[in-house]
Amino acid sequence: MILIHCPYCEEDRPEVEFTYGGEAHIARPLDPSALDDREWETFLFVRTNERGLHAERWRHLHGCARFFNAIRDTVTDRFEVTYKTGEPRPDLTATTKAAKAGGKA
Amino acid sequence: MKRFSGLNLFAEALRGHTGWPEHWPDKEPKKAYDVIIVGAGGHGLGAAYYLASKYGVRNVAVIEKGWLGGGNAGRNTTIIRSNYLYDESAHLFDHAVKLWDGLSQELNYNVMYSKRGVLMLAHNVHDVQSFKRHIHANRLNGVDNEWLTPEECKAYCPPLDISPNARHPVIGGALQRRGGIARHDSVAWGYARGAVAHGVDIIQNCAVTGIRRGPDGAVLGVETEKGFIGAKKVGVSAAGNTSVVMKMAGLDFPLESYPLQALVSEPVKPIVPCVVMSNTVHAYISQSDKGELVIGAGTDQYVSYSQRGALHILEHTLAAICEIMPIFTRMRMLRSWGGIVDVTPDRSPILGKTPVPGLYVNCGWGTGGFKATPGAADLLAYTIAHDAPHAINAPFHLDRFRTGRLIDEAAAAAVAH
Amino acid sequence: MTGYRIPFGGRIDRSRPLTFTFDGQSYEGYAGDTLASALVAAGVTVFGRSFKYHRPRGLVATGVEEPNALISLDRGADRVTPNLRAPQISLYEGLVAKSQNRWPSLKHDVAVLNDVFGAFFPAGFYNKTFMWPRSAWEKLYEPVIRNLAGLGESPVARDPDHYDATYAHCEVLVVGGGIAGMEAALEAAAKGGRVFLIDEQDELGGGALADTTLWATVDDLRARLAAADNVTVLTRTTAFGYYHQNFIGASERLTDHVAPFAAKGAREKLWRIRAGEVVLAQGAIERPLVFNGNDVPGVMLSNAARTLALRYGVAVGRRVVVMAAHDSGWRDALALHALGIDIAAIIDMRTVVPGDLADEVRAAGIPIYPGHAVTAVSGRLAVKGVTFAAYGTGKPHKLACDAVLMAGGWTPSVHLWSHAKGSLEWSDAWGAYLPAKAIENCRVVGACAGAWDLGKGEISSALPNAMSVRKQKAFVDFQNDVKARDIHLAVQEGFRSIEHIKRYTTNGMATDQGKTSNLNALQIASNVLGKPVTDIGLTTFRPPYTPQTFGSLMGHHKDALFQPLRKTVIDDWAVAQGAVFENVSQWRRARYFPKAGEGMDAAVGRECQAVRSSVGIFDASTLGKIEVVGPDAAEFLNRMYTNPWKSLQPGRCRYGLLLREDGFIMDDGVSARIAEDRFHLTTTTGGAPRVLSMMEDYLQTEWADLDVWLTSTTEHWAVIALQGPRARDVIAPLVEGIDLSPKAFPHMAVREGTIAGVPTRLFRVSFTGELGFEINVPASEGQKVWDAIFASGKQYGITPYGTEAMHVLRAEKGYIIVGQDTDGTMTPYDMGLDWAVGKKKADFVGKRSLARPDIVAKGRKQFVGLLTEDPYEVLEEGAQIVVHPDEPVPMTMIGHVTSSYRSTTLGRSIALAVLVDGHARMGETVHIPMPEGVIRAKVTGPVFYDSEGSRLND
Amino acid sequence: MIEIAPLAVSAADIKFGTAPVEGTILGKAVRLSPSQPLVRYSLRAKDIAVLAEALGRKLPEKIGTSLDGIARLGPDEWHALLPAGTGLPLVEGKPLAVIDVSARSVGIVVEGPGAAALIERGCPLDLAQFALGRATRTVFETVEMHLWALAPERYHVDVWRSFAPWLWNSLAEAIV
Repeated sequence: MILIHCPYCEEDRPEVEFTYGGEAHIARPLDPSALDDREWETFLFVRTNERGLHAERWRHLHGCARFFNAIRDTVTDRFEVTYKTGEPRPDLTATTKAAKAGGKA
Repeated sequence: MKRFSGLNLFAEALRGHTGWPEHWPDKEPKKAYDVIIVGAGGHGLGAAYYLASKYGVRNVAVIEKGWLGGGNAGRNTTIIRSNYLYDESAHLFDHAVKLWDGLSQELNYNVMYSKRGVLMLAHNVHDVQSFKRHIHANRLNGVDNEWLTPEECKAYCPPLDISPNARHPVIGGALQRRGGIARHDSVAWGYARGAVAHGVDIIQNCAVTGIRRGPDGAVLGVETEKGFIGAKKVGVSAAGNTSVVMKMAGLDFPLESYPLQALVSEPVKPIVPCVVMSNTVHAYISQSDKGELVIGAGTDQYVSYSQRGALHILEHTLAAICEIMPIFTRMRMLRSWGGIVDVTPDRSPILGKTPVPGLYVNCGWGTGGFKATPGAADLLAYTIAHDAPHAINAPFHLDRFRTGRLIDEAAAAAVAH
Repeated sequence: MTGYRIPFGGRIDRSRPLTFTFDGQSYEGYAGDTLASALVAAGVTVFGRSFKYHRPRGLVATGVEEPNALISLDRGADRVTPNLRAPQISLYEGLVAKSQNRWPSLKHDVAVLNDVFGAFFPAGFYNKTFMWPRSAWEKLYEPVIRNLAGLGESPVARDPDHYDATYAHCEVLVVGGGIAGMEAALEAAAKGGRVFLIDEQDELGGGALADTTLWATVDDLRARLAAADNVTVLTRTTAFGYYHQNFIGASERLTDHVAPFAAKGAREKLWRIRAGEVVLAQGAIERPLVFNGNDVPGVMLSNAARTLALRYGVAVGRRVVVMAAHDSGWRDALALHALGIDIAAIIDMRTVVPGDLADEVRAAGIPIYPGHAVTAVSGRLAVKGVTFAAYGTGKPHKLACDAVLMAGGWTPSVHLWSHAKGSLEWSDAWGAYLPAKAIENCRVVGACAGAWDLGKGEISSALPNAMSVRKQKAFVDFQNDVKARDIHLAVQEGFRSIEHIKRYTTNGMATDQGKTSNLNALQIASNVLGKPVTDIGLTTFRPPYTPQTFGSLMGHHKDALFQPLRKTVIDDWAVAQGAVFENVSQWRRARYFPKAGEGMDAAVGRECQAVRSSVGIFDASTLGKIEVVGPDAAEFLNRMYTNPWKSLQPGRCRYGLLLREDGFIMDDGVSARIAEDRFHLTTTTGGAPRVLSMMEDYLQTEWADLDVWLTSTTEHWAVIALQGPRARDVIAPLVEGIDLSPKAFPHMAVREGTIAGVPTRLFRVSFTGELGFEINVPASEGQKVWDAIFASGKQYGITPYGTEAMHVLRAEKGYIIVGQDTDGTMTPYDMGLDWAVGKKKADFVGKRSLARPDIVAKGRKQFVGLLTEDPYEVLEEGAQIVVHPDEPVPMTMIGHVTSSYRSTTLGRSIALAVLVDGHARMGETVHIPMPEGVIRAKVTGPVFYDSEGSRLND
Repeated sequence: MIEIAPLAVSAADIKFGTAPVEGTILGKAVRLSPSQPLVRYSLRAKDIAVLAEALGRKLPEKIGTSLDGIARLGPDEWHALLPAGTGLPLVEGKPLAVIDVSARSVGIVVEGPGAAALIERGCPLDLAQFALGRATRTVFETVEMHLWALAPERYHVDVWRSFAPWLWNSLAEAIV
């Protein structure tokens, strides 16, 4: 069972309190009707499925109930960093150390 | 290839089995092939076998980053069935089941296909409605599937608890008698041996690192750890790693890879005579020829390539098994392991051409790939050989996610694969 | 092997003799014995039969690595446990043990024919044969194979024991209670945090329990651990799996070591431990040597003989030969010799052995043969003697003996380390892999870290005999009967990766998981392939370390506690009324209320009639409810649902339809605007969590700017549906603060007031087509209000109805049930719900998907009614519909029956269905081919009753 | 219409406790009892000041802590657990939400030296780190609950009504 650092509760909490929410940073288009079928398909279904650092959403359902984002290595399942919804995806190449301090893998 | 038979086994026994040749030789890649299959699992090896044996394409290589059969082919719970709801799925899986029948003889390799029946348990009215819908659709599609009362379920599978005061009482079941299990490793090995006998090269420990395309966008071959290998046609059959390979060709795919755990018990004398699945409690069980209870768990919730599952999934799975078969609480889990399954948005596979000319794909089988092995392999081979899908796999085109013609068995039935 | 009890020594309690039986024969042992030690002391040599060849097998080890001595323990008919290892079974008074995998008896097993004809069953034999005739596989070969395979017999009775589970947390977790582990625990304890020390044996001490010179140290360490109040020691507990972030699964065995009548409480307990740091002190396991005849009962690990002697006071034989490739065998020989056991010879495969050790052994009068090896063992059910020769070739010598001890060196136990994905490095000195780099916060101490002097043995990858490997019964994996020659054959047949070799030969796949066989197999494969071991790969260790019961993993989720069964506050009342229930998602709901002698049809018919003619009462509490509050509440709902919400006035209700973003119907329900900024939503029973979760997702991550909040109120409200022409009359005397007149309180309105003195949100809504109310009251008052209404309704013949009547009543009106009439592939247009889609809305969840090419194309299935030609014929739900009943299989199916009932109201059957282009097929006749014959039905609209809705508005 | 065999009414038919259960766990005394009737409110606002002003109460600032019967569960969520008879205003027209959920849950009081051990059987939190005054949503196995550390060796567990019998029996089972 993974431990996940909730950026709202500011503590590590057990995986069973959380639900996985799929890939992060896929914003719903402001005007879906302006998208053609291919673009809409991409929004709905196409995912990076990254082997390595993956930006993804989690929800601390049985905790603060908030959605938040995380960068997790899908090869090791190690969380590099978690951050609040709305914050930009951290650039881990520049801030690996700081990120790890926050992520507490 | 030396023929396998009881007679030859007898003759070899007398001379210390010194005459058995290797199943497959280690090959260094040639400069180019007519077709390269990426991924030496059952599906990939099978596709090479059918290309060479059935569709006349003999200059074929299968390239594998690890050892052949080391992915989901060797990590699954070996369930075979075809009682799917939609015409498209029923035809697809029944194509496979028909090939399973007689596969041992065709390959001259006993894959131990055992038609012991797959029994799916209904625990509530919604299950019954859904199962009956399957049964009627299957009947009109020529696929066997029949309704059993709780007492008939118990008679067919004595370890079941059909007591009405269970938390999830069994109120009936759908049985496909032609369903069953097979020996997973043997399937990969049998196809490998068969493919080699038809001239296919199998190249293990050779990861693909890139897909080279010409100025027109068409495939020219693959970059690998052992250098560039040319081929105008490349078929990708890489299960959980499909997204990774597709990215090499510049394609983003509607796929996500999840960990899926399974476990076996210590071997015991025959006790579970068939495959039992319960979607409501989330577990399935069969017994291997070795005597181990083979038990499947659900997927973990997050995307992962770690092949490292979580303990709480096993806890839930074994609680579920003991809910439907309470006699097993004293049995012991011997081994658990994780695989990576690639899942599409409608939980049906993608099997056909891709937007890149010369690149073909067979992926997205989720938790249900083993049962489809011969069918998927044959259809991938057909599609590559003809540069066009067979009628059976035509509906499983990538384009359905754009047009909306999804084949969503799970949404339709809430039945796990 | 003619074992006997040494008259002194050991850690057994000689003042407490115990009686037990094995295969029906009675034996005696002592408290502190294991089943294995007591049986060896009694002179028993054969403990079991091997998996494939059914060869007679003796005890090999005294720990978890034991491959042969697998036993069924019978603690009463409903407490039979197969496949337990004899050295891990603590003896208790009256213990009943049985051997396995033999018929008719352990000494005379018919299936030993497998061994006689073993030459025909090499590795992978089943792939090569049993293919003809085709049908014989299932009818003949497979059943025979299956019956011969398997070890013990599964339990067949329900297990009366229960199982426990807990989470636990500590700063340091030490796995392994040998000296290294105890020292690590004390060291950690001194730093002050919480420390757990876990060991699988009955007592702490590990390997030191087999070394009397260390007992004082063990006692001292134990005393200091007991005195440390921050240390939790768990014995009889196996840490079986190492999961993400130092999460360890461990199983504690609580009762199996005591007699059944004395056992109290849970049988086992699952510990789920989160540790800051994990210290692995799992020790090392001795390796057998691979030589011709190494599986004759009486050939065993050298350390096992030492443990039996020093810990249990049991000699494995009277005249013992030690075959060594490692110094530890020499030390074991000396220890046994000191106890008066005759050591016939030490035969060492190495040509050079340490001088001081050799001197000591010589001084004890033990003959030594360096550079020699055992090449054959005589005896079938017990060792009678050995043949040995100079290593590799040489003239054979014979020697009589009754036990052969193998000292092949040591394999560090890196199982948990590997679960945690720590890296391994090959050590030539150990001839094994040692832990290298950790991924988790984990370190390794003691023998499993490669500490101490247990390495430095000689590793041999060839058989110590010039004879062809094919002629030698030299076993690598005892339980699975894998011989050296099987590995040769696998390589010959092209299996070169160690994973392939493992799977082809089944080496390491037995219940001991290769604890004694993996390294030997690797060495042999390396030799045959002519490649260094490190080029062949390493099989992965997977949890569990040793087999663990399903029960312990299930923990307390047994029987009634498997999963919560959710019940409403009216459930007790329904039980008292004799209701018949059904499970709907997690809930139990009353399905109908039969009167004496009534079947379902009669009860449902009566209930429906009561609603249509007078009044029925229904418990709708399971409906999902969400309170949506905030200034942007209407805006939010407008974006979520297909229909418009901003224009809805406070006090009014609206049917809401919710799609997934892919355009398919997800849920529906009637919702009310309570105030300008407050809505009371309802969802389907099963859909409630999904809907709330989806709404939260959009609200939090897409539209975080909106000021609106969602709260589940499903369980706050009990919901009493009162339906029928007399519904108003029933509640009128009870309601205060609400004008119930049709004009003041029209259909699809909501009011707040009190009923029976309890605050209520009173909805005037209907899922039956009749005048109706849904009375929401706080759940704590639900039964009280229900009782008041029921009493008030008596004079009108108020009738409780269940979910089945509810289904019939709504079907008569053509109201859909999401999940029954829709299935996750249906759009609002398919279901004829165009009216519920806001045409003027620029966007709502799922709208864009409705414009996709295949969604607007012809040929989609659409929602219709069906009337069978025979009004008494009730279609089966799920039945498939065709146009041409005579078409051969596979037939072209155009749809299926989604709902089907006998309608008492209409005096005939009715059905709902989805049908390809169904809206254009009104009046057409379609066919439903059933096994018993084809049923004809006419396509109609889905509304069968009161299509004008006049009854609703009364 | 599907005819099925009737469910046995005994199916997992376990009841919520009406009387306290006392005994030990791991040798430590523990007592399980139904809590007194309480009122409960879900309180929501993005701005703590707006909510505090509307309610006329001081609110806890740190997520996972409580103050005078109100816990902060999340960045915009508080939960009130107050003695029966205490009412909070259902404020209208402001950027906040007050919802009466008094009847949604029932309370269980777990107290005694063994209280933490009893809860940790199914709750994966480290209760040694769960100081006095802490309050949070969490789980007992698969069932969601609110956990309040109200006094030394005394916890209040709030659970949705229909899950309460299961939770009560899961806790009571381990008391010997």
